[in-house]
Amino acid sequence: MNILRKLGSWDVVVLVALALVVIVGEATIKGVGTPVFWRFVTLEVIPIAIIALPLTLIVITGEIDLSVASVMGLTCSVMGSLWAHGVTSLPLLIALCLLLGAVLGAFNGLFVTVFGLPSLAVTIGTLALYRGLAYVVLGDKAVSNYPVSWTSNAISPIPGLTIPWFVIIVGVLAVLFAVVLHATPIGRGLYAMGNNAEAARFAGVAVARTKFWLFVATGTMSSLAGVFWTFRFASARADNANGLELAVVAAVLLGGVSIFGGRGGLLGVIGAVVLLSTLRNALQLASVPPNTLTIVTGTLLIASVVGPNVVGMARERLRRRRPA
Amino acid sequence: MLVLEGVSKSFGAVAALRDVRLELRAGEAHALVGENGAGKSTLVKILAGAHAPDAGTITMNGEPLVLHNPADARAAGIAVIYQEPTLFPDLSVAENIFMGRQPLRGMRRIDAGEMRRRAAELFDRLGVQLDPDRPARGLSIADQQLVEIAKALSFDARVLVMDEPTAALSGVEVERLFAVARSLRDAGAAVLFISHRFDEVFALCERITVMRDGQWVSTDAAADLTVADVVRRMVGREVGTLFPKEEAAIGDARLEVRGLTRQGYFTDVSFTVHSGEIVALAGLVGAGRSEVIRAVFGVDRYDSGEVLVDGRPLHRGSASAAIGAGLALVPEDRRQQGLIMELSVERNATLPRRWSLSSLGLLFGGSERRAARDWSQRLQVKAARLGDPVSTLSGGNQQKVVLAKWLATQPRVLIVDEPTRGIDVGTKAEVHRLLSTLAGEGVAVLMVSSELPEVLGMADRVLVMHEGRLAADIPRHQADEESVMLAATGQGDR
Amino acid sequence: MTAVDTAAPPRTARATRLTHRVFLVRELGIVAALVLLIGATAISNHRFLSAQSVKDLLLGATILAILATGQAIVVITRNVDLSVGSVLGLSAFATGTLFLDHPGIPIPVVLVAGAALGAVCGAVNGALIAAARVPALVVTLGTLYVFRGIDYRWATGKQINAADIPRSFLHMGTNTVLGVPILTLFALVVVLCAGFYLRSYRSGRELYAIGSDPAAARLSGIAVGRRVFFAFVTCGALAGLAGVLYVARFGTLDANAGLGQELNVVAAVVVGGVAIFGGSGSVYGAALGAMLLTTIGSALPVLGVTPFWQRAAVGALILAAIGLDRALSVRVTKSLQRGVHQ
Amino acid sequence: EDTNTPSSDTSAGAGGSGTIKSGLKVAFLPKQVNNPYFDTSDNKGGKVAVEEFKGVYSETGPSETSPSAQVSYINTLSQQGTNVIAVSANDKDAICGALNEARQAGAKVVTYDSDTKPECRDLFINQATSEGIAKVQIKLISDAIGPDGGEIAILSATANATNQNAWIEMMKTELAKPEYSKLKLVDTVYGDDDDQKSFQEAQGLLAKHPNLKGIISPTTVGIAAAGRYLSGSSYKSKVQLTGLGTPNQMKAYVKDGTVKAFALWNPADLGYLAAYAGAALASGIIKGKEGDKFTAGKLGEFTVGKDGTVLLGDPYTFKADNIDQFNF
Ligand SMILES: Nc1ncnc2c1ncn2[C@@H]1O[C@H](COP(=O)(O)OP(=O)(O)OP(=O)(O)O)[C@@H](O)[C@H]1O
Ligand SMILES: Nc1ncnc2c1ncn2[C@@H]1O[C@H](COP(=O)(O)OP(=O)(O)OP(=O)(O)O)[C@@H](O)[C@H]1O
Ligand SMILES: [Mg+2]
Ligand SMILES: [Mg+2]
Repeated sequence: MNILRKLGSWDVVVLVALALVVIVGEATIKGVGTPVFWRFVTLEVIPIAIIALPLTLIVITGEIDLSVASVMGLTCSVMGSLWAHGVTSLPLLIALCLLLGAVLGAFNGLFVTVFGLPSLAVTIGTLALYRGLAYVVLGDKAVSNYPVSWTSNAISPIPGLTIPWFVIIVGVLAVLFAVVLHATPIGRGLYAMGNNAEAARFAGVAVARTKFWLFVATGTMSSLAGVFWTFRFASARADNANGLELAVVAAVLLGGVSIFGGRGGLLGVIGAVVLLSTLRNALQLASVPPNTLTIVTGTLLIASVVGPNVVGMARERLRRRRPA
Repeated sequence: MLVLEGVSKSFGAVAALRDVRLELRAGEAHALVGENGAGKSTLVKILAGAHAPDAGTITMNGEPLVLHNPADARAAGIAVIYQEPTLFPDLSVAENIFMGRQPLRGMRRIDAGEMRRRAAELFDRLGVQLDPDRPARGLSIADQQLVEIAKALSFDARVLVMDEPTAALSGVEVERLFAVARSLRDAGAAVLFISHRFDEVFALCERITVMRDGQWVSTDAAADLTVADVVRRMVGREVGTLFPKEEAAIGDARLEVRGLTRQGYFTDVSFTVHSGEIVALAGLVGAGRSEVIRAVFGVDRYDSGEVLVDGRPLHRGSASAAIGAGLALVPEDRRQQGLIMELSVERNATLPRRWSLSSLGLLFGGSERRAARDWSQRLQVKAARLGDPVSTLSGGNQQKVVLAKWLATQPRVLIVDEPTRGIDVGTKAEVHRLLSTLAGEGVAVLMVSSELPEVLGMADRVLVMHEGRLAADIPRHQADEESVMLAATGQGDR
Repeated sequence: MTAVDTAAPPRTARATRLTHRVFLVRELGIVAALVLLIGATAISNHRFLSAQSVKDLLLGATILAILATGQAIVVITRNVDLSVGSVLGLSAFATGTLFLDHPGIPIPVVLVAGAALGAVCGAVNGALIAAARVPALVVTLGTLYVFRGIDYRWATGKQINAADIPRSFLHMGTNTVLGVPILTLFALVVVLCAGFYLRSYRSGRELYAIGSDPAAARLSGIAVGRRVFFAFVTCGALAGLAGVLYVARFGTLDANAGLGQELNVVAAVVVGGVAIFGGSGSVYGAALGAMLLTTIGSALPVLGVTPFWQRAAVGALILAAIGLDRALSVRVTKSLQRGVHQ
Repeated sequence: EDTNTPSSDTSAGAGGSGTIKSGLKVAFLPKQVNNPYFDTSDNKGGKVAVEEFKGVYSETGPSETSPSAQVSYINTLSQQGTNVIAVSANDKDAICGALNEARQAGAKVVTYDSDTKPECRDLFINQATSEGIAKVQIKLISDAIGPDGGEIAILSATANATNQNAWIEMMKTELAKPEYSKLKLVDTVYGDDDDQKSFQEAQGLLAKHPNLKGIISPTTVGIAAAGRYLSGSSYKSKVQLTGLGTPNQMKAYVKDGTVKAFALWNPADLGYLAAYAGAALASGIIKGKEGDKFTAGKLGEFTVGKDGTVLLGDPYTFKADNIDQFNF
């Protein structure tokens, strides 16, 4: 019971929902739960999870980054362009891309923390700017002649399993972010500034500096997702991952992170990322029309904010009744 | 005319009002006095329709009155000046005054010219010079308060409620306000006046109601009371015991502030606090005291000057550097600055120490909980569980959490801003004892306080600020009510 | 007026004048940028200022300007509506279906029906936000998916073409009055009415008050929930109207009408000087912002810049606009404070 | 292992003989499900074919034209044990991996309308050749203008669109033929497949060339915008317009006389052929090699060409008397 309390009720709701989807799906839909199913789900989960990790931290501090998918797109474009211009060393390519992501994130962070502009407006701006630059770099061409070894290695399974090995990297990163958020002084500071930035400042939390580095981290992780995306689809295009930001934000919010900051945790977010992909794939296997899937996603998102509110109101009512 | 009976209100665990009664008469000015946190503002908010009482009735001219929201109160002719100004920073001053009641012309359009003219008229009546067209953003606290007063006046209200309207005003402005309030009263309105300044209370009001710890204590004609009577009723015991000041050995200079200036806030502030010494920083609200200590602590920037701790200059603009150097700041606004209301007692209490509590950069539940329990027990924080959000605690207990949070860092210099605001009498004395003890242990204490008795009772030395400058430095044996007030109002000899 | 002048002492008056000037500057700034852009483009290509081209510029801005007007009303209350693109799509498809099912239906009825459908969508948003007290960003992100999904389900296997739409209605999309397209007149009326309402009516001013400080608005007796609800209904209705006009302009349509418009609309509002955290800005600014964004879109290719730069330019413009707003507000605040503290 | 293998047991060589198995699961995966063009090709063409050979038809796909979203649906189809996947690729490389995984799982992959790299699919159903497209458009504009000829211009999509440029080159070759000696190509402009830009460019052409007699716009956006401009202007029926367009977009302009005729392949036939080609592959009738022959219902016999390509035929010409039969 104590453990449940600690996890926070929404994390549990998400995980229970995930378990339900898997169990009911396996029982009623052919193909759900097979090794191949999980392979496809993980492939879909990887890029979203990579971005959701740092974005969770950002949203917990009360900010938001909508430019993540554009950072991915620009990374893909630059990577394609570098490759086309003869940069053929894989480590160098990856390093340059991650550096680019860090710079793009720092640009966001600069506007938000140094100039004090609202992150929502700033990252809507860079959402357009970065995507535009991606087009400027690569135009409407696609670069796809990467060595097959790179592209197939990126998604090759862990020996003996069907799940891609890249998931291990994501897992390590997830643990890292979870530890930072939940078990370090930095994490304590994140929650503090998300709830009340001024009080956090009075307690010695370097609010602006922390936020800046979070934006850098988000940029870097987004470009990592971009690298994975390029190799997974063996194609660098300016419109790669167009619109993915909404999917990531939806997952973070569904995971129980408050859009106003200060509330939520990584377990719920990871659960929500997996839940969304599993549900989508399961419904697809059940031949639910794609248009219905759109409605389901939206409804889930609304439920994720209305749900806890209703639960809270009900609890409040119960508490009021009890003393009487 | 307006009668409140049996009114109770609690916020979670905090019982702000218990079975309070109040009777306002037409053509009479009525004072409501009580200590910080006695529940005065809560009562005002109930009158204003902003809070619904848990129990009790309100009747107006014999008719029961139910206030669902502020609009109802307004419709009933109740005008309220809140303690904290509630202005819209982006809108013009004139609009702030007339929001929702703007004068109209054809097609129910707003008549902006008329609105401006009426606002200017109100300002004339109050004798202030404010441009009705300027936005409220950037107004000083005093000017904000004046706009609030103009707003209340514009109602032609039958009941005028003023929650500490004079706290930020100068003598002339107060006189003007009183003239207006008297003319309203003489025109048959009921006036409810809340203030911590007894001279004002006695100058304006015919009857005085005293509250203590959320409860009604007494209502008497002002003529039958002396200041001493009122204070005794407010505090519930002799004032002397409230300030258990111990003599402590005064040692070396701990905190030195030299020529600190922040444009628009304070200018050329210099002072020194020694170990074992309690220095009070007094002045009227808005004099810039909080701004100075915020700059010292590093949460605000400053333009010039320097701060030294134990002779070493402090990195400016970094609260964590200040904490590292042994500074601690208990801020004035507990809800906004002191605590993170949604987080647990434990997390709040250990936040400034989170780095030193971690091992290898990792925090494990145990160390935080132990540290939090340790200090909560020492200060006798009453909380059901340390894991509960601080918002569920009573005001006094919240303040204890803030103190615990800072004392746990074992500061060498403790800065406290209005340390006893909103806490009950018993706790207040405890806090004072604590400050005394700490000073005795060699901590340098800098205390900002608006309560003169507290300043006089606790301080070894009183610094007085006036309009952003240090106006006086008065040693304990010379400090009295008069000398401090003179300096604070700018009439000191310096 | 004289009373004001004598009542205002010189030092605050100076600060006030500056504030006024800044707000004027903010909208004039967009106009200047617009003039500069059109001028430069016209110099490099004379056809850019022909009657037909001006007409197309205006037409291009019309739908975005109407959406931006609705969005500005919502943003002024410190909220945001991301579902406008989906509402537009839904209403556009409904309009087409109406013409398909009732060929003789009068145009005003269609306009009202489209706006009403939009208002219903807006009411869903507004009810969730005002009653269930959930953040607008999340709710409208959700309804962005839901409304679009409904649109898709409805439109699957159907298509509306110019041939199904009455000629008179399509003419409304191309014809002009004194050189101004009829659709643009719609936008003009909408913007002027909204601007007039926000400026001259109590409830309009209350929207600013809510955005400026919601807690203070509650204490002042403003019915915050109700006002916010109606702001969303209005925004939805305008998106619905935009959907009808979309059909008039493009004739052919599928379920993707308005896809991805939400970010453009928010961008137009932000570029137009409406603060994203509410309380200030005007619908005129928002409409001008929409105009600037669409004009950039048409001017860049004419200037010989590849269209690939267009998005990047829009992004840079948003950043410049919010940066400029910030710099101006810092200056104004400083000068106002100085005005008080000598 | 594959429990979904259809029951019929006809063994057939690669020679066009043999029958199509019944019960084949055939799935269409368009670029985007809500696009009317694909609604026609899949639900009015593919579905008809699948019903003819008693297969199980389905259509699924993303609601936005993104390759990554397509991949997810390919994965689902391969898990569902689909026998034939007919896909119109959003990217020639990005969906390759997923298609190959599906093929390893036993599916036959046919691309239609838009191809992938040849190694990721079994067949590509090509709607028309560049020569065919160029030829029909020149013929249509010549017929529309009449024997006297005159100046013509081209309103294309983007300047670097490879298929457009290939067609334009072919048109020039075609114009060099003696029967078109009276037609003179005076200008080529680019509308970037943007409605507004195309509209302006069409207007600009007429302003620049007072003697212009005809416009060819080999892109659906361009021809619709030009049609809209002409029908609302004084040039209506004085300046001829043709190109590649969809009947629904153009119906109004054909009816009001702005456009006499324009071309496009019949998308329904395209889907129909794709279904049959896929079924032939899945039934082992053909292997997808050059020279393989198969029969596609009412469309007759087709031969697999180079690079595993099957050509649908010449573009179809839409005019006032047949346009009402189409709805896409
Ligand atoms: N919104 C609230 N939520 C929880 N507790 C509250 C709230 N408002 C007031 N309180 C608590 O109610 C008690 C009474 O507060 P109130 O503001 O009425 O005191 P006051 O007499 O006006 O004091 P002061 O002289 O400092 O203005 C305090 O303990 C305070 O902390
Ligand atoms: N929101 C504000 N806008 C403009 N000026 C402000 C604002 N808040 C404070 N000031 C100004 O800053 C100066 C210092 O105010 P501050 O509240 O720090 O004074 P204080 O002496 O600490 O009073 P208090 O007793 O309230 O703590 C004053 O001149 C005040 O007018
Ligand atoms: Mg009070
Ligand atoms: Mg203060």
